[in-house]
Amino acid sequence: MPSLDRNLLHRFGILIVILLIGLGLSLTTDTFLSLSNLTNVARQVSINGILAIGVTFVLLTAGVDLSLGAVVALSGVACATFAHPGEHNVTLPIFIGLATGAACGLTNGILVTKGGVAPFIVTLGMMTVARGLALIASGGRPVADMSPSLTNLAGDIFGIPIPLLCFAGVALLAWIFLRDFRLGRYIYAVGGNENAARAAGISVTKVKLFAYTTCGILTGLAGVVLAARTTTGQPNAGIAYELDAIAAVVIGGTSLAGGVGTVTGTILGVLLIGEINNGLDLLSVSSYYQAVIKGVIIVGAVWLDRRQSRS
Amino acid sequence: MPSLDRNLLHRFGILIVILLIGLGLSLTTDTFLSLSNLTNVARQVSINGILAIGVTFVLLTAGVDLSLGAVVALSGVACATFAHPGEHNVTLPIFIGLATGAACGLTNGILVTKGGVAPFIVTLGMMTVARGLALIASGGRPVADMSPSLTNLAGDIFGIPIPLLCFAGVALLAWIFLRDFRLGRYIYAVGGNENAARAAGISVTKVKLFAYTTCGILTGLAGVVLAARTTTGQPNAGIAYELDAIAAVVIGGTSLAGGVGTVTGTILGVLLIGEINNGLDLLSVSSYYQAVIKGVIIVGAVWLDRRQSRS
Amino acid sequence: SLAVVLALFTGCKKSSTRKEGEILIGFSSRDLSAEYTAKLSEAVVDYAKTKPGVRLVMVDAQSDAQKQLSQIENFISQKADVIILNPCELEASTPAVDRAKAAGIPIVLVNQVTKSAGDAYIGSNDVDAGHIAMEAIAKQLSGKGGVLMIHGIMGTSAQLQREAGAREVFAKYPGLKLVDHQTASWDRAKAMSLTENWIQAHRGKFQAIFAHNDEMAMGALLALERAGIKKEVYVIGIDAIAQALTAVKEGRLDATVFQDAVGQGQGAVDAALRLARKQPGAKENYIPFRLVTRDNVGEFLPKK
Amino acid sequence: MLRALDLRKDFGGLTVLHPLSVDFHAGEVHALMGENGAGKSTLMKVLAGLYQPDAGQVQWRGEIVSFGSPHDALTAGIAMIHQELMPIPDLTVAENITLGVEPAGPLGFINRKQQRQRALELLHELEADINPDRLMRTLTVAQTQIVEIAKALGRHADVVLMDEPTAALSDHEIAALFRAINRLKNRGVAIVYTTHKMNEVFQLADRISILRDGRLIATAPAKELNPQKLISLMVGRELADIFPPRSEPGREPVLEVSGLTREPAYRDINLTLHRGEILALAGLMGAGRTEIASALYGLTPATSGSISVHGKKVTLDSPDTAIAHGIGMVTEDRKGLGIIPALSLRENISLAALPLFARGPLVRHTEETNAARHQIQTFAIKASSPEQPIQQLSGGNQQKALLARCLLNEPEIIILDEPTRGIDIGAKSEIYAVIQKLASQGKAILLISSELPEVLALSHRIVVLRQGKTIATLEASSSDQESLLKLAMPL
Ligand SMILES: Nc1ncnc2c1ncn2[C@@H]1O[C@H](COP(=O)(O)OP(=O)(O)OP(=O)(O)O)[C@@H](O)[C@H]1O
Ligand SMILES: Nc1ncnc2c1ncn2[C@@H]1O[C@H](COP(=O)(O)OP(=O)(O)OP(=O)(O)O)[C@@H](O)[C@H]1O
Ligand SMILES: [Mg+2]
Ligand SMILES: [Mg+2]
Repeated sequence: MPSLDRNLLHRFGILIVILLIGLGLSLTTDTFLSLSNLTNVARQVSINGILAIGVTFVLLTAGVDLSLGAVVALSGVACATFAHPGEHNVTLPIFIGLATGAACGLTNGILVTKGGVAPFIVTLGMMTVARGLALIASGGRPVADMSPSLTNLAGDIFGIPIPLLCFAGVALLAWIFLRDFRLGRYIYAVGGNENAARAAGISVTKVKLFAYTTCGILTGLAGVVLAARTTTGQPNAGIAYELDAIAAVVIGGTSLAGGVGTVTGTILGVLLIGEINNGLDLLSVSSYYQAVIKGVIIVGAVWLDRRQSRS
Repeated sequence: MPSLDRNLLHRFGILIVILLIGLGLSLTTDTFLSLSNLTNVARQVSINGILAIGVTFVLLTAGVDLSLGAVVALSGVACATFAHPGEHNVTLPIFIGLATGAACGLTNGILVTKGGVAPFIVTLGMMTVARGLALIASGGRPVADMSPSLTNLAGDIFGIPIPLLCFAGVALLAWIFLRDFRLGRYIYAVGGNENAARAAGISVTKVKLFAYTTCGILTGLAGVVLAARTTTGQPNAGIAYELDAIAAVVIGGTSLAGGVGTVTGTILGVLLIGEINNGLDLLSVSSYYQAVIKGVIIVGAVWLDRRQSRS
Repeated sequence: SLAVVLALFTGCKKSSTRKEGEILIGFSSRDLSAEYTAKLSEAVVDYAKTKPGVRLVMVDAQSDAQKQLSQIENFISQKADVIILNPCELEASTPAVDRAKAAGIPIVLVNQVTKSAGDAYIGSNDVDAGHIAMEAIAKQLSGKGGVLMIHGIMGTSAQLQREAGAREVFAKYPGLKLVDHQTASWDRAKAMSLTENWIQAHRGKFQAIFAHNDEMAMGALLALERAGIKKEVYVIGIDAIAQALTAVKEGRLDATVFQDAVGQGQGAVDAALRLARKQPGAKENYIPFRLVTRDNVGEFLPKK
Repeated sequence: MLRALDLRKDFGGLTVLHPLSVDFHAGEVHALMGENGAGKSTLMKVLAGLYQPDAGQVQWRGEIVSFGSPHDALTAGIAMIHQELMPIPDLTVAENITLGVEPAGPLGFINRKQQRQRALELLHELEADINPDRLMRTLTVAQTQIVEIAKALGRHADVVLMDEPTAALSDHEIAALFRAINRLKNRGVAIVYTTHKMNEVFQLADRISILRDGRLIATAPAKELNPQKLISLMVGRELADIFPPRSEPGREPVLEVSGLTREPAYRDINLTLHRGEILALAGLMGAGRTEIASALYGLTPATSGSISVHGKKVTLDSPDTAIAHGIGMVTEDRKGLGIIPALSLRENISLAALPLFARGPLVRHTEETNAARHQIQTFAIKASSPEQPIQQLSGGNQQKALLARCLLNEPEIIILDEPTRGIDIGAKSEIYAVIQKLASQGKAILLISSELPEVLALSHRIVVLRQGKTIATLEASSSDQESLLKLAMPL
């Protein structure tokens, strides 16, 4: 348990930045600290959060997944296709969405492990393939007319957004898993030194397949949540989502070289990005400047964090 | 010289795939092998080619550059702003374009080396910042009215497209540089084992700054060529260009982990992508299926190549 | 492995071999993953199929002007008889037109103009779309009130022109205030988040939202409905995509602006064939935008 | 010539070097001796500009200097051979050797002919037969170490810091290195030398400094010391006999290998390993010992031949199947196939035996930590806590951790490839005791070691390999170093 909790302190710098920006926003706007706005932020970060948790698994094995956004679209389309009112029980479309994501993730994993192709190429290929399949399956049109029982999943329960509950649940499970499960430990070992892990008797192939498939399932979940939230399966949804998700993970201290990183770090990364997006809108900063400011804050936050953790 | 020439053979698999696809295309279409079509392909691959050569330097140091597309847009806008007819000599806008790219690359390099921030985060930040700056500088509008003396640079000379000449020149210089110059070899050393390079007295900082700045300059060049070709500086040009460029480099056998790769490999990667794009359009494959086929071919080509080079 | 590669080609044998006397039309579509363009392109393809002796080759530029330019170059080397161009950009797609003209191939522009005039133009002026949408808002608010505007991807022609049209209306009604404006990149989920944030920041200060397309209008609508304040806000988009029309019919979305995808597509094919056969015809054919509200939505809904 | 003045070095609040002062003179070999984790490497790295001291100064030719980077130290004339091998895997041997000092024209255009020539000369000086055009990644650990030595020699430095340069070498190469060192000495070069091989020290050193727990215990001319005295200064106590007595091996064969072949590394290898037996593989560098061991552990399976465990034929295609058959191995490549750098000492130790501390898929942390603590004690691993990342441990302590990892699984068949590489003399004797105890418990042990005394004193039987072929099988008790070497030498 210790090594992971230690890491929360390591990511202290990011926490400070989040709190400082929060303080700034609550001084300059009346709304930032309101309950309804914080609920908003929670709702908005959920999809990126689920994706970021998923891709944490892959990044820890020293891999990468560029297909997140496209698989979100494909799973959303798949889910929506089976979610027309009165046709099926609500569990079927959800299952289909998750299964689609899982299939894509598993395919990535097989190509990376058995095929020996670099994860960058495999998942870039999956990115175009999944996008193409989403367009083919939907005929290029959003799949609308989703049953309210499914779209309600983007609503609230006891005032808490359901997507947030999904994110929180996924994060909790991932946290426990990476901390306390053998397979979790093996993921770190494989990412830290693949050959040494193999020599210690770990089946690198199985570990990687697991990581990619888990990432796929969570991507599928994100696709289902997105479809529920937007009440459609959009074949061109999720463009560049992978960048936000990977950015959150790396901000949270996970190394792209593998073997180092934590779920708590990823959560902080997700919160920072969500806070910036929300704050810039609340302050009505013009679109052009939003981009510039967002880029500067993210790089600055990571820079501060690394300085602080070095000393 | 040995390790590099040997590498051409290592990339033999990709060459075979390129030739096979070429054979297939010349059997199924009348136009593929025509001079005018091949000139077309050459013209079309030039911009991606210049970017791919540039990012080869960065990938060899075990870095990455996600800001290529945005910097292409920013340099194009900068160049076009100074290229209105009769205002300045044609060299000024070109210089401005290159300098803009160089400045972005240098900034990336400084943040990576001195700032100690992961290249993924730095260049993702630069991606949003440069895009924002391009929009601010242009007021969000394409910068048109470029002097013909500049836009002619996208034309032909003795029937050879000038962009192709730029690409070829850049590739030749990069090939010699990475093969036979000390700094070129230091790039491999830093990417292959950063600690070893430092212990051997190599200034890792200087080497990386050089790599990022070179990549920036070539990105600026790509921006100028793109502006000349489309006769405008477009603030939203170049979206996702980085993915095609990095894909070409990785297809060509360069490792994202750094230290391994060649310019010849990169050229083959660029050609393969260009050939697929051209071929699928010539065959008028529907664009949804194009995405699927393109993804499959790229992954398949790399898979074949790795299999072949393993045996 | 060799077999696999070759097998890929057998499916599409000599598909591009020309038959005698056949008219070859090259068509470059702006972006087939955008619903409106997809609809337009489908109309072009379907309509061309009904014409005997005509073969149409469609390619997708995926919103990249440089890619589109390459595609036009490909058509030139394929010796197409006529080209239909659905330009990505006003400026950046201009060289494509010039290139075709230089090669002596007639070119029809559809839905979007370029700097250089083509041999024919079928379409509408996006400035009008912005104008119509904002006029509808002005009328609804009686010329007074706060408005939010959701942009498409910044710097794209459609975004620029729709904004320009809207700005004309703001200039006309000093009582209309642009409370805030921001991009959501044509994306529904982004527009939803943006609107959620705006509800926090500007609640009560705005009475209407103008989104540059229907996808984003639907996103704004969902956010307003979730917050339970849809009744306080008038929402309008552009394009008249299927889901927006349904929403207008159900009284959820207030209005959208119809652009005649099928009309434009068929018009483009007709113009192209006229040019290929060197027949005379109108050089420009503007198909006007039309405001769709609950009153007239029946005309636009797909016939069952 | 080079002088450390009250140098101190801390790592995260822990003082690793307490203020200490030493002088190094021209034309002298100065040995740094001490247990694992005593601070030898740290001192050298400070002198080489790799670490910045937290207090004190470095004096160079009478002037106070401060080396901000290895570059500064190299320019001043101080080169270092690092304990951690640092190859650049995808450059050639010649490029690695000349790294940083490539013969080049004014623009930086490399003269390949000169480069190759220079590399050949340096390799020749070390009497090594390595093709300079090979890629580094294709080299064995021993060959890599030779290249590292050549790299440092090629700097023509006035001071060469050698941190366990012979750890991976066998006698033949060591002799060549010693000849090269003597030539340097005669040229007036100062050598600072670290090793855990006792015989080397007295063969080579003019003066010896002893470090213990980061403190300088003594500096004395080598003549005034003898092995016993040196060891007691290092360890702080007397060591009676470092080799414990052998127990009687059993008769029952545990591992049988026949006709094992993987060209070009080895061919037609036949071995039988009995219960309670320690069987040694002896041979020169590149004789194929590591390759055979890798095949028995499933790391790089052989192309033909058969392997039986307890009389049953098995297919070993990956280490996890080998482990499942009760085989464990400590690999020779500590960095490449051993440690997971970013994980803690505890996690590294428990890695291969994690199922033992698991309830279903869950890891039981207390049991895991207890087991790790136990191993840390057994092997006297010096670390600030079990939670310290293993990459922060000294080289010898990392090696002990890997032994601890392998044995935690309690394998029946234990393959040890250079198990005591870089381990100090005190710890070695403990490890020898552990090995003998394991044998007496009936475990079968396959030992590969380049230290012939170790081979002779520990094993029951010795299989001598030459260029991938079995040359002879000897009874250890009736063999000596000379006859072994004679057999191992290619004709
Ligand atoms: N980067 C680091 N962070 C923290 N502690 C370190 C670091 N590097 C070394 N140490 C500690 O400093 C001490 C001295 O290490 P050093 O490598 O100098 O030992 P050594 O005498 O060379 O041992 P060996 O004979 O095993 O090579 C060890 O206890 C080690 O754990
Ligand atoms: N000079 C050489 N040229 C080419 N290959 C060599 C050379 N020396 C060794 N090898 C390769 O090294 C392998 C044998 O090395 P191995 O590591 O098994 O030997 P070893 O006896 O364990 O020696 P070491 O002391 O280096 O560990 C063989 O595969 C052989 O191809
Ligand atoms: Mg040491
Ligand atoms: Mg060996």
